[in-house]
This record gives sequence, structure tokens and C-alpha cells, in this order.
Amino acid sequence: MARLAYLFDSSKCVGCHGCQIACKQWNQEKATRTTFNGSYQNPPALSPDTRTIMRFYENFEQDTIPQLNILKVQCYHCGEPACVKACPSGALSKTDKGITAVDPSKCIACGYCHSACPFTVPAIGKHVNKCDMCLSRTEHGDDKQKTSTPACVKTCPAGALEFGDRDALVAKAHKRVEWLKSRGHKDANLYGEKVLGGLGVMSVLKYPPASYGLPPNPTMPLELFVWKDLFNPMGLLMLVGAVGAAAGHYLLALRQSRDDHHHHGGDESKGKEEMKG
Amino acid sequence: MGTVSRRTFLKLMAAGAGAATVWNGNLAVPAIAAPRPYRLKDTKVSPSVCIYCGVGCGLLVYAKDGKVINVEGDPDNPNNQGGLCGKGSSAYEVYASPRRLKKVLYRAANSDKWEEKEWSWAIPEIAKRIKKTRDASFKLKEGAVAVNRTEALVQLGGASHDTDENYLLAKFARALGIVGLEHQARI
Amino acid sequence: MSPSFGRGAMTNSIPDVANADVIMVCGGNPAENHPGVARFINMAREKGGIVISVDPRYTRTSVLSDIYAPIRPGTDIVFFNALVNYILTNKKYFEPYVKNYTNASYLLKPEFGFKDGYFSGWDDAKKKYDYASWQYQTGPDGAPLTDPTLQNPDCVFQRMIKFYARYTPALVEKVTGMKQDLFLKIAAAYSATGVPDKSGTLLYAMGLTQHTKGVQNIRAFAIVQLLLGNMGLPGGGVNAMRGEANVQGSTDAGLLFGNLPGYLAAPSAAAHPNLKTYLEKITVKNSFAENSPKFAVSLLKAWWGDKAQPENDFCFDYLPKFSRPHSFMDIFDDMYAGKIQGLLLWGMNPLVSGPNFEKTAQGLEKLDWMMGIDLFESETHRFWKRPGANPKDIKTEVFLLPAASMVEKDGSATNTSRWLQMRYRSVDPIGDCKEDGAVMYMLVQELKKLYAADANAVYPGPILDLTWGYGGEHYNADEVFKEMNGWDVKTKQQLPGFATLKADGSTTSGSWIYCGMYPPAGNLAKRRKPDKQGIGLNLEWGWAWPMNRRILYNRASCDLDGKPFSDKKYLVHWDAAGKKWTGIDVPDFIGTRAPSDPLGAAPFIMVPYGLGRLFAPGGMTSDGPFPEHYEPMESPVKNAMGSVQNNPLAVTYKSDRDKWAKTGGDEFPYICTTYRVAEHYQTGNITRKLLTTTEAMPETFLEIDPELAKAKGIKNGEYVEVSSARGKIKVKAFVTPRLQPMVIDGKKCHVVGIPWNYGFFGEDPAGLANTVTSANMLTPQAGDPNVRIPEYKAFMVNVRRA
Amino acid sequence: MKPGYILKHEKPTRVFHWVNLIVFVLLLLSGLAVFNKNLAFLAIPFGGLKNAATVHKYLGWVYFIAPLVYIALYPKLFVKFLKVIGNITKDDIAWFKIAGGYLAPFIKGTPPPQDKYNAGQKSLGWMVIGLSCILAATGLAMFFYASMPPAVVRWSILIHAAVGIFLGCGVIVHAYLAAIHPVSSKEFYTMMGSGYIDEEFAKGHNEKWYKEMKAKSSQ
Repeated sequence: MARLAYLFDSSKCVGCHGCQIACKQWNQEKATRTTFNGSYQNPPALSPDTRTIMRFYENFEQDTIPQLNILKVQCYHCGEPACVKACPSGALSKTDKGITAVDPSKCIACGYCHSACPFTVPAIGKHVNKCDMCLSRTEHGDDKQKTSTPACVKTCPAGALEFGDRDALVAKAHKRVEWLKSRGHKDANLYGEKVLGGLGVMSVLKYPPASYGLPPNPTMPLELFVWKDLFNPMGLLMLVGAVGAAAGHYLLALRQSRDDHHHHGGDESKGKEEMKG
Repeated sequence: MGTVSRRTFLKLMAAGAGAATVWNGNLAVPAIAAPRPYRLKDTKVSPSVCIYCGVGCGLLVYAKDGKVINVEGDPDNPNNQGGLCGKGSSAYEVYASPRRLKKVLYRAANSDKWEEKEWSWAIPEIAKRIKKTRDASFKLKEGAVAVNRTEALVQLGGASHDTDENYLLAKFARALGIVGLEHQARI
Repeated sequence: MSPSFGRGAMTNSIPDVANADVIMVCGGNPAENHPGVARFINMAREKGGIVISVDPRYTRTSVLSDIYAPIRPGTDIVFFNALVNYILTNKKYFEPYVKNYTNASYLLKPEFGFKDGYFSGWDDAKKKYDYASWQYQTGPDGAPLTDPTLQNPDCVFQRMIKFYARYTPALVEKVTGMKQDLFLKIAAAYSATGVPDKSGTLLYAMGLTQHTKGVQNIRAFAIVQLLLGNMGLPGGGVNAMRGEANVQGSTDAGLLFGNLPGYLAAPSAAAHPNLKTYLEKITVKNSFAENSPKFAVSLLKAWWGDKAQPENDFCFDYLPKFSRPHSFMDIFDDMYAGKIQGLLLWGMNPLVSGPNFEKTAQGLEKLDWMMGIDLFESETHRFWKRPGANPKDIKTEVFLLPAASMVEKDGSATNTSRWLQMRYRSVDPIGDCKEDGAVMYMLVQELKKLYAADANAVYPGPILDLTWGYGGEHYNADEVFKEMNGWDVKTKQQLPGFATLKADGSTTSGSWIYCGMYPPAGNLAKRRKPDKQGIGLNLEWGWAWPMNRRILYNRASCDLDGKPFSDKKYLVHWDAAGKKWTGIDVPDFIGTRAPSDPLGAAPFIMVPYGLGRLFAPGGMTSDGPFPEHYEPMESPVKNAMGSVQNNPLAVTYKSDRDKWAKTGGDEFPYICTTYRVAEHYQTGNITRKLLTTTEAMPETFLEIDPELAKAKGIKNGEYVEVSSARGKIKVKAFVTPRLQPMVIDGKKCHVVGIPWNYGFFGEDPAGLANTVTSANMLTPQAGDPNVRIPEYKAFMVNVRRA
Repeated sequence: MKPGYILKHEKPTRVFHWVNLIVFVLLLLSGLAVFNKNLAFLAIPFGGLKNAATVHKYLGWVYFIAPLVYIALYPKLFVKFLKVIGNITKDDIAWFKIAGGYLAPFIKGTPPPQDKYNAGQKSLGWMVIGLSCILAATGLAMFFYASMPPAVVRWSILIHAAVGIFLGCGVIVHAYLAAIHPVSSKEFYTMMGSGYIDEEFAKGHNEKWYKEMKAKSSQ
């Protein structure tokens, strides 16, 4: 099955919050109480009640032209998702279409995914919450009414979001980058084509990723490998070792004590009986 | 060993070994995990038009058991092709908001609170006041010209109503002799 | 727009924006207030289009622009006029268009002139113009004299060259703060559309209209469009984006004091004492408006049915006649003066949306009663509970009725591009909610009963004789559409279009421009066939007035012989064999009028002789036939154009609450403009009651540039106090580089901006509940002389840390 | 007082040890269940992984606070304990050299006389104090992960797991020796029960302490 993805084009986005509200609407999430905090960005961050937000960055270009860089932030559906790797309970998983799916019933709210994610996306309340590319829509929706596209993509009034086969979108995105370059945006780039196994949500950016608060080169955290691939089996071995050693020693000691005909032998077995009770 | 004794512990270990198979089965990664069911099965779909700005974005309204359960953009509508902005995306909440007015409310003169009323009370009361204000202020002639108007009764609004209702509002107001007739286009 | 082309509505359509080669966004912010347009702006760009954003603030629309230029609020005319000057001096205009389709060649009366800030005919004592000199020289048949070579010094074209010469790029920089090189870049880019195969469009909204010279702002750009030949083309036009779902429909329906449905003039005591004079006055010879009597009589027949007969002037006297303006601001000035007792308020929140909040509020206190109907309780409905008011002292009775929402009723909305689209009742209204149509029915029935029962009732005729059915309490919108369309009185057959209307009482039509939407075949607004291949005309999607024409004045896309100027911009052409106009759009022309006929090459059919008006004659725009720059009522500088500071005809009021800042004074040194945010709708009466939209934009703020913030010690997110001569509010500061100080006439000026979507009653953040944060605490009651729209967009304030 | 018996652990100490023991075991089991998928079965007694994780999260607080309460209420006992385990002597080192005699017949030798706690117990004491502090610190970081830099949390997870497992192993050995080992488990009841120990056993295993106590009581 070809990998599904969607493409966010920052040069088309107008930051109307349509995707954010449509997402809440479809996923029946609570609106939270917010206050104005010096930006158009609200709620200020992803949360257990918010799967996607618009981030706003205001900068100068050549001292005269202000910049308003808008980024849609949600789970990026990495090709190699750190969160799935970190998840101890199987609540996060990768579907055959490349979507990082969530099964809240399995989530133990440990928060490992939150810290493992290079973008710190998953938010945990009673359970993890993050974008699942509207699985219920993409799996069961009606193509004609476009309820088979994710709610945010469908609702984008500017046409800044597109959903579909990842390879086709990559090709399209390259064209957009070229187009932006032809319009004088020298630094235009496609974010997420290759990093982390290729992101499932790619962004066409007018300026370098840092101007959008994105890590230029996100990687799977090293600690995660140490933890999951090295320490996890080792720790298990150690434990089994400790228990095994104790058991072995017990047999050894038992034989020894029998050999010694230690006079405390009887008491010992009595003590054990009591302990059980 | 505290709450779990050694033997029980060992027993549990044995039981666990058996259970682990089942457990691991649960842990196996599912091909698809759809946490929320698709909500639009067996719904009645009817088109509508967004109530906000003048672009005229199409809406599709999904209803089930006499209740609207979802509203989203109409992909066929050439104005929005399925898209809706932040405001438009809140269309469902407009219908479902607990703050919607659901009863006729009346505030008496100098009162500090609303009272809930019935339509059967409100309509005659309003009509009486319209008549009283209109008749008391009605001007039949200005010089020789039949002006037939009242300036003491005014009507405001209309841009949030349907076109057919707008037409009726105009007809209604003019028939009452209202000349102070304005709506949101002016401001 | 109406003075320039004959009609006031948006000329093109929303999807048509995608066909533009250059899009000028000035005085509008479609990305935030009409986000649906963003898709088509993006499509146009992808096809190679250039987007120019001119705005005091770098907005979310500016994000989509190729060129962004800041401009001082209230100086658009200088910018547009300089654009005209650039086009004229650099000969960028589309010559055949200017010569043949505009009144450039008309000869003006020699006594017409402009001097010292006034056009000829100014009477300083009466503070009025005498419009006698604002006229063409006419021949014996009354037709204007022309000079097709455009060389006669009295012709409109030459007069324009003279008038506009003052508007130089240097002046643009001096008055608007826009750098000269930036202006020249824009001028070059935009005037490049003055060729046959390119079109440019203006997208604007309240940023141009809400000024004491709002109409002239639009005129100024309409002139640019006429010079470049951008009218009647796909991707061209002057496109007013309407702010509300059905503000077009309600304007069409005549919900303004001066209009009846279909833009027929509402009778006034002075001009229209009886039907005869009324019909004479509304007849405009040599234009399509010579048919107006047919429309007016059909309207009277629709309203009073069989009672309307030739003998009683078709009940013409039943229509009220006004003697003075009753515009929004006039109404509230009257209300404040205690002249109004009853208010019927249909889904509107004037306390928040009107200028000068406190004056509005105190006006409402003077009412005896008020009836409101709405989805949510608004600030206006509870004005008696507003912060600082004591309900015990307020006598106004308030009836608040619960309305059905858009998913609970059938009906139609007319969008900004005149398209009628249907809404359908999906579910029954919740609670006790009712459709407004049903409420009106109940009121009308009750009134009929009251008037029939009262022998002493005053002038009961118009009410008793009023036709009113529409399915009664089971409101049926289709019945209304049938009446708006009209029928043949004898056969009861629905009419196919307004060409069949008669002035003898044999036809009815409640709103002639909607005639043709409900022919015998049925309600055409119900059509749902989108146009997926074409250029986005969508002829079979809904229905557009007039007669389903999607791009107005499309005859102008063809040359004199009826051949398209460019195949790339094809809409219609003259089919010589079939002897009719035909094309991919419905011709906005008389279908069988050949190009060789008299008026066969006159595309602006609502204007006498059918030519676009570079010069608006006869006081049709009361403050000048050409747009002239005057400063806003409150301004930091003296008018650089001359000694006349403000629009000499600007509407102002004289109550004790109408106070003004001194020009260039220190008390209120900063320019303030108001606007809306993408997340809230108008007064926010809906969106501030909803949780999701409130979450996204929870409270109001004052946008302020970093330099001013630093000077005042204001940090981002801190509270500031904003004050004007009318009032003050406490809001949070939004320090943003998207605003930059500008140098005006050598003086550094700061612009601040505040959204006006907020009031005092909604899902406000804790601590803000019951605090008035309405920008209209600050705004003045001053208006444009032509349409009396308030000047919200440019006034003076002071800012300090709170 | 039973004749021939001597009080080794005061009641508060015993209660505290109980609490600590129960909490630690639960933490270890639930922690391990989360730590490695192959150990997920350990969560069964908790009624599933989610409960195990919840138990772990909030019991962690008990594990963190209980010692503090003990210290706050019985500072003297705690200081005494610290003094004992802080008093590392040559005998202790000698004890370690022969692994307390537990690894006979591989390492032979007679353990030198020991304090109230033998060298193994002393070192476990330090281990528990030191590693528990690390567990607490990293555990807090994990608890408040949302307001911590993610890298800090990631390292905390790693360290928490490593330390937890290491301590877990230590405790397993301790538990084994104290409760299961045929000889040394004689002491089991001292801590887990009445607090008294057979004077004979004390003489053999904690000679120094026994002498001290005798000296005290004879004064």
C-alpha cells in the first residue's frame, strides 16, 4: 500500500484557524479557556484537547518587510516514528499506509512519546492525543463528500493543504518550491521529505525551517536507541540473572547448610512457613 | 516478601507465562486502529450556506434522529470547494451551542432580569406596541404630500437572514410606514 | 461603484478571482474576513498572477502578496489618483476601451473646474455644491457632445490629465507614507493590465468604504479599472467583498432607507409626491433604467395585490415617504435625542457595531420598547445590563425572540457575487425557536387583526391590504421566491424574466432584479451543477441576478464589432448569423441589440448612453465628480492637497457626545484603525458565544509597532489604555513588527489597530466578563456624504500603559 | 521481652521498612511491566498495564515521601542508621573480600565480626539511599515531563530504568538473603515481625553490635 501523506504549503496558508477548529469539531474535542498572549497563536500549544494548532512567527526581512510565518503543527507521521518506538504499551502504532495511529484504550499515559518525539507533539491527558490523520474518515469516509480526507485538509479555505499519495505530493511540493524560488524566495524549501524516514506531513516553507520554529535536522534521539535497543534487553538479562543467581545460590546454600547440619535449619523452615501466612 | 509471597509469586509467574501469550497478542500492532467510529454513517445530508461572510461557502449538514450531528464544507460548491475557515468550521457549534436562545425572553421596564415567556404571549404584546407607537407618531401629510410614515418606529438588521426573509422585512417595514429602515450594509 | 458603472454590486465572482493577472487588495483583508477567497488568490498566483497588498498593517492577506506596501489609513485616494496619473502620463491605458466605452470623450461645461480644494459651484455659506456646472455640453437631442480624438481641452480625458497631474509619486510618499519606489513598482505592475489579454481586479471591503469619502475611494479605483479596460473581463472588475452572508441579499431587498427592493428609489416627500412624478424620476432615458416604471408598478402589485389598481395609483400612497435621511447614524442620533420609541431589531448588534458605543447605549435607554430576534443574546439585547448601567433606571422593555439557525430553515442567501444559493431545513428548530419568516407572519396576522378591530386605527390600509401568505406558520420560502420573481396577473404563470414586466398592472414582481430566478420551470437557485472545467462561471450553480449573468458588463470584453478583445479573456461575442449575443456567460446586454445599433456598443447598460463614467456628472457623487483627497475627520496632519482639511460634505452630528481630536494635536497623537480578525464574525455575537472560535481568539488587543511600544515602555501582552475624544478602553497590547511607523509630511506617525469584534458579553476569559472592550468606544460618528457610512477606519487615539 | 532475645529494630523502623518494601516491590513490578514488553505480564495483578503505570506513577510519590516522613518523625533513628552504615571498618572490607561467606565453597573464609548491619547490608543501605535519590529525581522529571526539556526527560527515562533495574537486582539479592537464604533468612523476622532477634544469632552475625548492646544493658 502506498504511503499516505499530506502537504502543508505555508506560502498559501493564511492562518485562519480553520484546520484547528475543524479538527476539534470532527474529533469532538473540548475547547479550552485561553487568553491573549501576544500572538495570533491560540491555544498556545498542542494539548490533550488540541491535535493541531497554527503557529505564528513574526520576523523582519531586510529590515523593512515584515514577515508573518505561519505553520500548521500537528503529528508529522514520521516514517520512523520515535513515539512508536518509545511507546511501551502499543497504544501508538504505524499503519500499513504510514499513519501513526493511536489506540487510546491501550495508552498508559506514561508520556514517553511526548519526550521521544523530535517535535514534542503527543500530548497526554487521560491518554495520549495526537493527530491520526482522521483515520475514521480516511478509512470509512465518502469520497464524493470528501469526508474521506482528513478534516483539516478538507476545510482549508486557501487550498494550502493537500492529502494523498506521498510520492505524488513530494513531486508537487518540489514544483511549489521551484515556483517560490522563481518568485524571489531564495530559501524556499520542502521540509520533511527525507528526515526521520520521511515525514507524513510535509511543509513547503518560504524561509529556512528555523523561521518556523522547526528543527532543521530532526533525528531520532540517541537516548531512545540506548534505552530501547541496548538497555531494554540488557536490563531484562540482568534481572533474569539476578533472579537466577539467587535461585542458584539458594540451591547451593541449601546443600551447604544440609552438609553443615546447621542447628538453625529447623527454625529457618518455620520462618518461611510463617512468612507465607 | 510483603503482599505477594514467594510461592504465590512463583504461581503468578507460571500463570503469567500462560497469560503472556494472550497479552502479547494484545500488544501486537494492529493494521488499523480507528479509535473513533466514523460518525456519518446513515445520516441525512442536506446542503446549506454558511452564515458568516459574503463568500457564500456551501455547507453540508449531517443529521441523524432529528438532530444535526456534523456540519462541514460542501465540496461541490464552487465558492469554497469544501473548504471552510475558522468561523465556518464552527458551524456545527452554532447549531448546538448551549448558549443558543431557546425561549422567548422578556425584560420589563426597569427590571434587572429576563423572564421566560411563550410565543402566544409575546406576539400580541409586540403587535400592540407596534400599533401604539405607529399610530401615535403617524404622519399622514407633510404640506400637500401624503407621506404616510412614522419616524418613531425603526427597523434594523437583515444581513444575517435569508434573502426571502429580507424581502419580507422590507415589505413588512414599508407597510407599517417605517422610513427608518437600515441594515448592516451601512456600517 | 454605481456612479461609475450603473450598479453597486460586485461585478465578478469569488471563483473568478482565479482568472486575474494582477490582484490589488486594498482596503480589504480577504484572508481574514473572507478566507474563502484565499483559494482563488492562490490559484491566480499559481497561474502567474501578481498580488499586491496595500494595507496599514501587514495582514494575513499580505502573506500571499508579491508586493506589500503600507499606507496611512484614510489616504487611499491619493494612492489611487496617483495610479491614474501614472497611467495617463505613461499612456498605459487601453485606448480603444477608454475611447469607446467610457465618457472620456464627452465635453464638459467650460465652467466646470476645481480650485483650492473645492469643485466649481461651492457655496460656502450653505456648505453645499450647486451641481449645475458638473455637466456635459449637450447637443439639441440632449445627448452629450463628444470629441472622439480626446484632444479637446474640455473633454473628460483632458480635464482628467489636468486634475490628476497634482497626484505625483512624491505626493504619495508625502501623504500616504508609501515609499515612492514601492509605489512605482505597484503602478508598473498594475498598469500592465491595460492590454487586451490581461486583467486586474480590486478586492476591497470596508477598508475603503468606512471613510468620510468612502464612495470616492471606490470611484477612484473604478476610474483606474475603466482606464485599463478591466471591467467586464474575467479576472477583472471592482469587487466589493461583502462582510455578511446575506448583506447583498438584504441590500437587494431594499433594507436601506433610500431603497425599495431591486434598487428602486424609496419615495421621498420632496421628489416623489405622487406616482406620476415618481415614475418619471426613476426613468433614466437611454439606459436600461428606462424600464423602471414597469418594475415599480409590478412591485406595488406584488405587495397590495388586487387592491393596487391604476385608479388608486397602484397604492403608491401606501409607501411611506421620507423627508430627511434615516441612515444608521441618523437613526441613532435621533434615538439619542429621544425621537424614537420602538425598535425592531432583526439579527443585528448595533451597540457593538455602531460608532460611538456610549451614545448608542444611551440612545437605546430612551426607547419605550425594543424587539430583538437572534440566535444568541447580544450586547444590544442586554444593553440595560451593560457594565456601568443600572437596570432600575432604564425603562426600555425588551422582547427577545429565539430564531432558527441556518440548518433549521429553508431559504436562500445571496452571496457577495450576487449568487442565490439555497439552504435547506435539515432538522426542526430546537427549543421554541422559530424561523423569522414565521415570526413575521404571526406579527402581520396579529397586526391585521388589531387594525381590523380598531375603528380609530390610523391609516390601516397598507396593513389590512397587504398580501401575506407564504405557508403561514409553516413558513415556505419558495412562496416568497415566487412572489419576488412575479407572475402574470391573469394567467398566474410565473414570469421568465424582467423583460416581460409591464407598467400597466398586469404583472407582479416583488423584486425585479430577482425576476427570472423562478420561471415556470422552478426555482433556479436550487441548481447544483458546478462548473469543473471552465473558467469558474458556474452558470448552472444556483442563480445570479440579473438573469444569471455572472460577470457584469461583459459586453465590454468585446470590441466595437462584438469580437472579443482577446481570446484569453473571452466571455461573450456577437453572433452575426444568429443575430444575437452569445457566449460562455449570459450576456449582460440586450440580447439582440447588434453592435451596429445605436447603443450597440455601450456596455454599461444601466448608465445613460451606456458608457462608464470617468466623470460622474450632476452631483451623482455629491462631493465631487472626480475623487479628491481630504483628510479623515481626525488626522495627525494638515491636508497636503490644499486648505480644505476634510471632505466639505462629510456627515457629522452635534450631540454632546460627538467630540473630536484636534488636527495634529498632542492629546491624541496616534492614528487608529479598526478591523476584524479571522476568528470572529462582525460583532462576535455568534462567534464569541462559541467555544472553539473564542479559544482561537479569546480577547481583543491593540496592535502597536515595536518602536512606539519601546518609547512607551509597553511590553507584548501587557494591558494598555487606549483613549479617543469619545471614550477609552483597557486592552492588551500586541507589539508587532507587522506595523511600522511611517513618515508623513516629514513627521513620524504611528498607526495602531484594534479589532472591533469584541463587546462585553460572551465566552470571555475570566476577568474580562462584563468589561467593555468594544473598539467602538473610540470611534466617531462621522460619515460619507453619499452613503453615510461611518468613518471607522481612521481616527486619532492616545495609548499608555494601564 | 522474650528471654534470649534482643531488640534489633524499633517499631517505626519496622513499619517504615514494611512500607518501603511493599511500595518498592509494587514499583518494581509495575515498572518492569512498563519497561519491557516481555515483562508486561507482570502487570496482570494490577489489572492491566494502564493500572500498573498509574500505580507506578502515584506510588512513586509514596516511595519519595515515605522516607522523608520517617526522617522528619524519627530523626534520631535515621541518624543512628546513618552512623551505623557510615561506619565502614576494616572488618567490612574483609567481609566483602570473602563475600560474607555466602559464596562458599567458591570463596572460603570466616566472616569477620560485623556491626548491627553487615557490610553487605551497609552497602545496600547506601545503594538504596543513593539510587533512590536518583530514582526520585528522574522520576520527578518523568512525572512532570510536559514542563521539562524533552532531552532531560529522555535521559531521565533511561537513567530511571537503569537505576531501577540495578536497585531491583540489589533488592532481589537482599530479599533472597533476608528471606529465602537458608541461613541468613533467620534474621527475616527481626525486621518483618517483632523486631527481636535470637541473641545467639546476633552474636554470630552481628558480633560487634551484640557486644555493644550487652555492654549498654549491663551498665
